[in-house]
Amino acid sequence: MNFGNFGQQTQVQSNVNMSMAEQELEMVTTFIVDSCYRKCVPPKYQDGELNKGESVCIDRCVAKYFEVNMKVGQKLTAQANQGQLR
Amino acid sequence: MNFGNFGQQTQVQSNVNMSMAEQELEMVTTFIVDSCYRKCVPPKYQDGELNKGESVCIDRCVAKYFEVNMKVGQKLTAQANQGQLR
Amino acid sequence: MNFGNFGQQTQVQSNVNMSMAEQELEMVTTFIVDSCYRKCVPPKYQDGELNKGESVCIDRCVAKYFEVNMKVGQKLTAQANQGQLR
Amino acid sequence: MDFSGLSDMERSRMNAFIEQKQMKDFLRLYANLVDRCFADCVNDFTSKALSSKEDTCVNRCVDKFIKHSERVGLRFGEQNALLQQQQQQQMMGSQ
Amino acid sequence: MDFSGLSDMERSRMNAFIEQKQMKDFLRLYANLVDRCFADCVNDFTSKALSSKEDTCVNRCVDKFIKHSERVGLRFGEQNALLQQQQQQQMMGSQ
Amino acid sequence: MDFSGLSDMERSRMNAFIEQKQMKDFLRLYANLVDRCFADCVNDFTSKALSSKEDTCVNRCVDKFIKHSERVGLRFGEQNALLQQQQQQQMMGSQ
Repeated sequence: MNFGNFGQQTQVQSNVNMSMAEQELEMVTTFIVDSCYRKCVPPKYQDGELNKGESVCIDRCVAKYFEVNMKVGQKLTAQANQGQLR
Repeated sequence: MNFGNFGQQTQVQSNVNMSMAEQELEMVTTFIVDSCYRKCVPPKYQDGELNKGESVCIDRCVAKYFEVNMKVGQKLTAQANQGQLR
Repeated sequence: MNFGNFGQQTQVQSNVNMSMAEQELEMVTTFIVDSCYRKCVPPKYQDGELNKGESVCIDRCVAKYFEVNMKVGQKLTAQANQGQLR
Repeated sequence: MDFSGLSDMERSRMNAFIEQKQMKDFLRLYANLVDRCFADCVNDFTSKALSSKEDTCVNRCVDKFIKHSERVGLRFGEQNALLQQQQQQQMMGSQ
Repeated sequence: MDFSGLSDMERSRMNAFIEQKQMKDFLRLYANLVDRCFADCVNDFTSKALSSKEDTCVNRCVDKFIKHSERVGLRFGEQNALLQQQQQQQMMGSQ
Repeated sequence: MDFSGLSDMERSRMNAFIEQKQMKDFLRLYANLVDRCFADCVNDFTSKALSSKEDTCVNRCVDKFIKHSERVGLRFGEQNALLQQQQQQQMMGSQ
């Protein structure tokens, strides 16, 4: 997950950097799986396979989630640099 | 967050007291933000500002959440003192 | 919670075994309480008691949750043994 | 929770863990209780104080949720005891 | 958060904890922000790139959620200060 | 996950962390799987044993959710590799 170089710009120590990366990974992993399942896989279980439509939807969902994550990171970094956010 | 003096009455050690306060803070912080957002801010994003109605709703929501939290704490304490709760 | 002897078969060390059991307990405790409350107790609070219907529903809900948990554990173990799951 | 694969030392560590857990569980119960009863009972934000109707609802919700949690814990323990019994019988049978 | 039962050493530990917490809180805010704004704004999966409509929605959602979080923090602090004041007056009264 | 700002030692710590993480991830997957498939498939509480219909539903749900999780992990890795590539090109360009 990219923080828009948030870490470097605010000069946090490397171990905080680690911990940030670790936690980010954990939260995003759970959130993206749950979110895209809800968006793309309807809870009618005709069989145990992902069909074509579901598979394509998941691919796009991950790409869009990734894009939103980047955007939010850049936005928060920009606001932090302007001192608007504590 | 007030425990209705739960800590003192049950004579738990100070470090458990600490850990309780820490965890309480963490859970309440996340829960109250999420809960009041759901109650007060409809997911139609006409702009990026909190309007008057939303702002007033948030203030009252926090006050009410705080009151419920107090009540529940006092209720649990009362039950614990009566030995109804393990 | 039973892992279908998952721990023994994959020869993980006992401390990992501990940590698995600990985490499993924590997650299942929260999930099963929330899940069966949603399934069995409608949010109309006529009084503070569990009525007969709710009580019976909760008992069956726990039994079924337990059964699903076993099934999923056995299924994951079977897939892990076939090397289908990393 | 199936502890049949654990040694004695592990069992005692597990017991210590379970006691520590109880405080954690209490806090989780507390936070979840507040959140759920707030969600179910408080929906009027024309005032900043709880109405008597909301207050009654919160009281009943707390009572119900605690009784529910206790019942789930009880039944879960029974299911678990039953499971361990079955596994021991299976182990006897296979010897 | 009522810290009135804590000693000075506990208070300083608590302050250190709060600073560490701020980074954690930032990360939780970040992850929750992404998840909520994705849930509220992105519902079209006929393309793999965000539409300009979705992009605008995400921007507004982020702005709103941050302002919301800050307002909640502010009000929560006020409620807490008020509570501590009341408790101190009670303690004075009972002496 | 962008690890480009991390030193070698941090990278190796991160790798150890990722292995430990895999067990945690397995447990989280397991618990989430049970909770989701229970929520989606079990809605009849006139009996305490799973019906064959519920059993079939749970089996399919587990299969689907695992395939889904694997696909998400794959795509997420690809997006991340792409991002790192772009960042390296940017760094090259700015030198």
